[in-house]
Amino acid sequence: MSKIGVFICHCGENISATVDCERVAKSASEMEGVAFATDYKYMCSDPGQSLIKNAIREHHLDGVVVGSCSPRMHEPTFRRACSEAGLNPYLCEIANLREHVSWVHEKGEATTLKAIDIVKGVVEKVRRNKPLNAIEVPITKKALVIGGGIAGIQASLDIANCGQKVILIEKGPSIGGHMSQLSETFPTLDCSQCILTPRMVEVAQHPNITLYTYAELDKLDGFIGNFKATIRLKAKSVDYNKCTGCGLCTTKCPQKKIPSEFNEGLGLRTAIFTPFPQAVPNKPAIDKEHCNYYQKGKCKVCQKFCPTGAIEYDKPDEFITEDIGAVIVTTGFNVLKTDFFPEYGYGKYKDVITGLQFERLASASGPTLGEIRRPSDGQIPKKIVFISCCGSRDPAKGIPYCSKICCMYTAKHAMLYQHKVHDGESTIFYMDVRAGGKNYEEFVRRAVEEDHVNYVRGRVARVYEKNGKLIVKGVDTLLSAKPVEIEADMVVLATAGVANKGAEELAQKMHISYDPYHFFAEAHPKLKPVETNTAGIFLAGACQSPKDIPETVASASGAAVKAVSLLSQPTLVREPIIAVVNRCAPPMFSTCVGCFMCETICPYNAIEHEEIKDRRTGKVIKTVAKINPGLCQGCGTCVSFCRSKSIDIQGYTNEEMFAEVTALLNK
Amino acid sequence: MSKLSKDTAALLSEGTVKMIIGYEQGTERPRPAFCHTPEDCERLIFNDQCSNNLAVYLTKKEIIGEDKVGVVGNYYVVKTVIQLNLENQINLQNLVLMTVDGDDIITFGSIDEMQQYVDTHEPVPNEKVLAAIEKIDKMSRSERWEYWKSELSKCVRCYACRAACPLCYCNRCVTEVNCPQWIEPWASPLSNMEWQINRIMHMSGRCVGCGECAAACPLELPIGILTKKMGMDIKNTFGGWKDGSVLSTYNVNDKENFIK
Amino acid sequence: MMERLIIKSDSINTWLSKIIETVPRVLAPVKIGSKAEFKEIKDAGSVAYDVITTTSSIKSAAFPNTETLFTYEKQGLETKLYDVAEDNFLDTVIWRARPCDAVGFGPLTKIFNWDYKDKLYNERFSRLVVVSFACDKADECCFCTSVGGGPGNTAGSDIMLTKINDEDTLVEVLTDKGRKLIDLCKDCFTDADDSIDKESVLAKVPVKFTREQIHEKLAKAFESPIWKAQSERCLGCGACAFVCPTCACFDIQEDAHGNHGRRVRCWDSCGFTLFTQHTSGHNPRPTQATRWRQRVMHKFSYMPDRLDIYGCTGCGRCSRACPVDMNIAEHLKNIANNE
Amino acid sequence: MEEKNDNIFEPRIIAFVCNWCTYAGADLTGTSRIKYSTNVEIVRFPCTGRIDFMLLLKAFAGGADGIIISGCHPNDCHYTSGNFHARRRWMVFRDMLDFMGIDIERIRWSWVSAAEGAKWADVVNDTVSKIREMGPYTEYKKAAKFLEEEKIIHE
Repeated sequence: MSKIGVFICHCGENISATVDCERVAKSASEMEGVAFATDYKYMCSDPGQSLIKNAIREHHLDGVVVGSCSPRMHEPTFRRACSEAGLNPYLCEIANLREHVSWVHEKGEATTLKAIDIVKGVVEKVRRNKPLNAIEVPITKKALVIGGGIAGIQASLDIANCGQKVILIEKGPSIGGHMSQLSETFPTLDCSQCILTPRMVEVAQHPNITLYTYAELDKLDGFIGNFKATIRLKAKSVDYNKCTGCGLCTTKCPQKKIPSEFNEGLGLRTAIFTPFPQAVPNKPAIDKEHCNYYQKGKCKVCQKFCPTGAIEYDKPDEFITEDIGAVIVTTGFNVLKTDFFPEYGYGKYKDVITGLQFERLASASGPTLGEIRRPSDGQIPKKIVFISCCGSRDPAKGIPYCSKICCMYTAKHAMLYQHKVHDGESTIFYMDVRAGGKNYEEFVRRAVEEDHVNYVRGRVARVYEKNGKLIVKGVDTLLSAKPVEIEADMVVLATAGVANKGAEELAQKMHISYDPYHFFAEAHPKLKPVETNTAGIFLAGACQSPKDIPETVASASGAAVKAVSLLSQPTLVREPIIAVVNRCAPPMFSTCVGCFMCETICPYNAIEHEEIKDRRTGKVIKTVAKINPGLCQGCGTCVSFCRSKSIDIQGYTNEEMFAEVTALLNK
Repeated sequence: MSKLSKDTAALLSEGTVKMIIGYEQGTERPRPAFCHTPEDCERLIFNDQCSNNLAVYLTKKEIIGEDKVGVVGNYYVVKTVIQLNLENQINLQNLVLMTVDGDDIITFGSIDEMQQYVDTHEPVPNEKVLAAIEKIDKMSRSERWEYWKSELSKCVRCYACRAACPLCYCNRCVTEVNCPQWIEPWASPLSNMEWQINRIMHMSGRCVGCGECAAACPLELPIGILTKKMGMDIKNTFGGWKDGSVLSTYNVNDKENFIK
Repeated sequence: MMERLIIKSDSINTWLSKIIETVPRVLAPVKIGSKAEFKEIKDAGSVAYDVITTTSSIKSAAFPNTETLFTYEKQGLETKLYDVAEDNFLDTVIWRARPCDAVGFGPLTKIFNWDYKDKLYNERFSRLVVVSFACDKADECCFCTSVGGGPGNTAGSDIMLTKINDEDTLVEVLTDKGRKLIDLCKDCFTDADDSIDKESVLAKVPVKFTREQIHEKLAKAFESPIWKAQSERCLGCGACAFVCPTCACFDIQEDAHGNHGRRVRCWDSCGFTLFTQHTSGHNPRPTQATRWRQRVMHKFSYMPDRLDIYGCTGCGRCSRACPVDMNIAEHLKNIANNE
Repeated sequence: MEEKNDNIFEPRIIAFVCNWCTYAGADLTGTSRIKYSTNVEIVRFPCTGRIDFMLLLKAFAGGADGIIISGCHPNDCHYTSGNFHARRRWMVFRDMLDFMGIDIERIRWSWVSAAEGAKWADVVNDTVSKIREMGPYTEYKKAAKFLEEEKIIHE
């Protein structure tokens, strides 16, 4: 015979205005298994809570039902109160008499009767509740950051500076990401490299950061606090312990005509190369696709010249596995190439380039050492047209969203051009100018007013070549849709920011969700912007959606804090609302028959196989399901699927729910 | 001595298998036969009267033990073995599955071969059952209720339907769960109906359609209609399935018209 | 008491109609699909005479497959119990039982009065009048003659009818209860002269073995491999037990609804795996072989030893009901001839 | 609350809802003080995937005249796929019940998100009035109570 205590809260007037609380308490006291029932003005207040505590001690209650506001409101409060009085917190449940009764019904008999029914239901449930203990999961005090762009750099440094270990992996030969390609940054026009490189060096030197370049995530197993990451270290063909980074090899390499990725194809590099002068690590790697030795089997020039004998050709890719507590994904984004746009010449016109290529032209470290010269003939373009929203906001192109950064960098580009080519003439075709952000609008105004950039509102229908000139055909929608045609020496497309290749695959590796455009999805667009639906994995930067640098850095720091706050806990404490597969006396051991159809049901891969062995012979008697408490999130889908009812979920057991439902109906 | 008897006897005498499960002539119709010696195999027969789904024995450890057994089963036995394998209930290494097709005896080397056989030898559907389904579909809702209530009220809960079903292999059936008592264990119009509803839901997407549940019912209750109907519904809604139970998977694009 | 009368075939329904009018409940075989079952009948025409026997036995007339033992009501710490009312038990005529149905009540009555006198059973049984019809046909499952019965066996019946020819049916009145039914329509009956030979018209049921053989063999057969051999194909369903006229195993269950409820008795079967399962997990009858042995032993060894009666009437229902043709007569014959 | 007064029938309706969307949505109905009829009593589950079909039958057997099942909209499941699994289960279950003559018109399925407080009120009121028209669901209850046909001595 259970001893349940029922406590009906008036919530000031909120409940008692429409529900006869005294009467609810009275009929509760007559319910089977109820040892004590009372009502009080404010149950959640200190005196209210001590009322509950005293009752627990005095009447030796083995269960508590509080009729009050929604459990989402004060369940934690009352459960804490119970455990302070020595009652297992999970023996306390809330009957929602405010949100589900008093606030939604008029005063009256029916309302009070409904309140009584609900209390009866919860009482019957609590009578069957089992004491539960919060689950403690150990935490590996190490974070994995995937992607060495500014987001990854920022996150790694923040975590490392909190005294936590970080592993940063970058798929390219150097960290720095897109930011290292940029010339100057809006709205302050300070040099991107100058503000970035110190950070890159700091990463390389930080005692808490282990950096793996030319590395990719191969596999991610486990769960929050206890991930196991398998990392592929792609063979660089250079032993970094021996290499001094003198760069002799790169000068000697016979393969000199390889378009440089860093320069967006506008410059050339060798087969053994460091992507750019400030690269971190500043040591070369061999690009196997273009290396004579790997392709034709002979050459080995670099090996011949290398003063330290660091070249090692036949080293295979390496795999390392690391225990990880938290993961931050900062894999960034990419921009559409010009060949995506038939109307702009499928990329067959040399002088139609992307914004990112323009950044390289404008960059002091770029192929033209910062002079704006057009790719085709190296002439300085006198007339230049910028086209914004190339692909973006264009459902027909499959990119309905706004790429966000283009308006600002296009304005910046025009400005930089005007600064470098004083007699130059620049035109920007735009749909809207979106300059939301600190000093952004002012920046755009400057472009227009001080640098006399010519803004034309309208889409460009076509760009084609006519005797050495690029003809830009568009409309000026502000001049009552008057068609305009501009002869230009160079056209710069502000192409849409898109998810990186392989983003989808990576998401599946980590069991995180992604949107239709393969940008990774946050757990909640507003309140959980850096969390994913998979506990312990966080997001930052443009892998979520196009972001500018300040936003990216902010989100990176946000994600870093989330990771640190996880890693800084001694152990991970989780609600014990998880599924369990029953165990019973031999010879059955469990009523589970091991059909493992629950495996396909579970969204969290929490179902494991357990072999029940004979104690003496060690022979496997039976293989049954077992739930990994770390992975299980307690949805209970497996519970209602299991045919033999061998799985149950703590806190919502079959017995409890059955009792609650039937009790609501029993007179 | 028939080819069937010879071949199976050989398997036993070679020691390839420890036991052959097949069919022998019974009082009125063929019944399951268990052969432990080559001599036993002389009793074996195979004809279109051989309807028992012998796969039911493959999940009974006390019968097959740890040893390799041979089974000479009908179409549905083959189909069931595929499903049981999918549900981790049998060890194919310990099974020599055979069926008889005209004069030759087919021995299956792999699940693929079984699948291939099953796909190509679909038996003609039972017209009686289809007709019954059509009849019931035409009834009004309350007529359907009355029909099933009166039919299932006759059920005495001997669970022959469960025992005869090769896919009802749970160690503890949901009807034996008493905490909570999902289904009243005594025979009553409602608990009988709830038992059948559970059976059907548990079979959904798994049932191979052998109809042994109905055949086993001593009271000849039309429970075969239920599994058949469920199978048809699922084919229509989800276009059949190959991956075991439809209910253990989902499709983001599942179309329904009742959730508003 | 024993009285031999004759009733003309065409007056049988007149008589039955009279019985239906006067007796609260008349149970008789009614056609259901290809088979027949005992059902309450309201008119004489609905009786199925052309079947050898029904699928289920008539035991449910005295031992329903689900019945309330008592109901209860909880008020605080108080619990009130209520008995099943007398008027739940109806005077009942079982019409066109078979001799093997009639004898079935013998073992049942002994079981329900072994030590505890089962009120519910006795109340129901005491209100039964059994009118059985001797068998002129038998099928390959019938083996009454091997277990001490026969197609014309009168044991357990209150009246026995035997169709002598198309006109005449011999009526043997065996008890006062039976007499009362005759009195309902005296003028349907005329005295029968002693020349009438009942045996000649009875079905011929070959004797396959004797109960005594079985009983003797079982004394040494507990460890015999025959149980495994015979039970290999058994699926462990309860069909045999549920159609059996003498199987009396039951389960006791609680039908609780909040503060009130009832205790229910329902049929169970020793063939079920969980029938003997202990909470500890131990199962004294772990295999189907041991459960099959129990079934045979119980009927042919334990019951004769303890209750001095055999638990089988040879009706062959279990054989007909079995999904895998566990033909009990065949099995018993093997046991009898088993060395 | 069986009968408020003799001429209007007050149905008893049990709502099975998921914790993250519909329960929160119903809370929002409360905080926005939107009124709806008292006939519905809510049972909270972690996820629609957790709702066992047997509980629906038990509700009917226990005397419910109607049932509401509600959870997160597709793709919004807190557990990513619980509601998809549930949806499939209901699709099969519903066909089955209908074929067996159980009145599926008395079961209302819906998706109500945490933001749809008003929708919850609509769902409830709509269901209540619909069930009120249909009248009490006696046949199922009756089948459940067959043992009570036996007379019992009350001394």
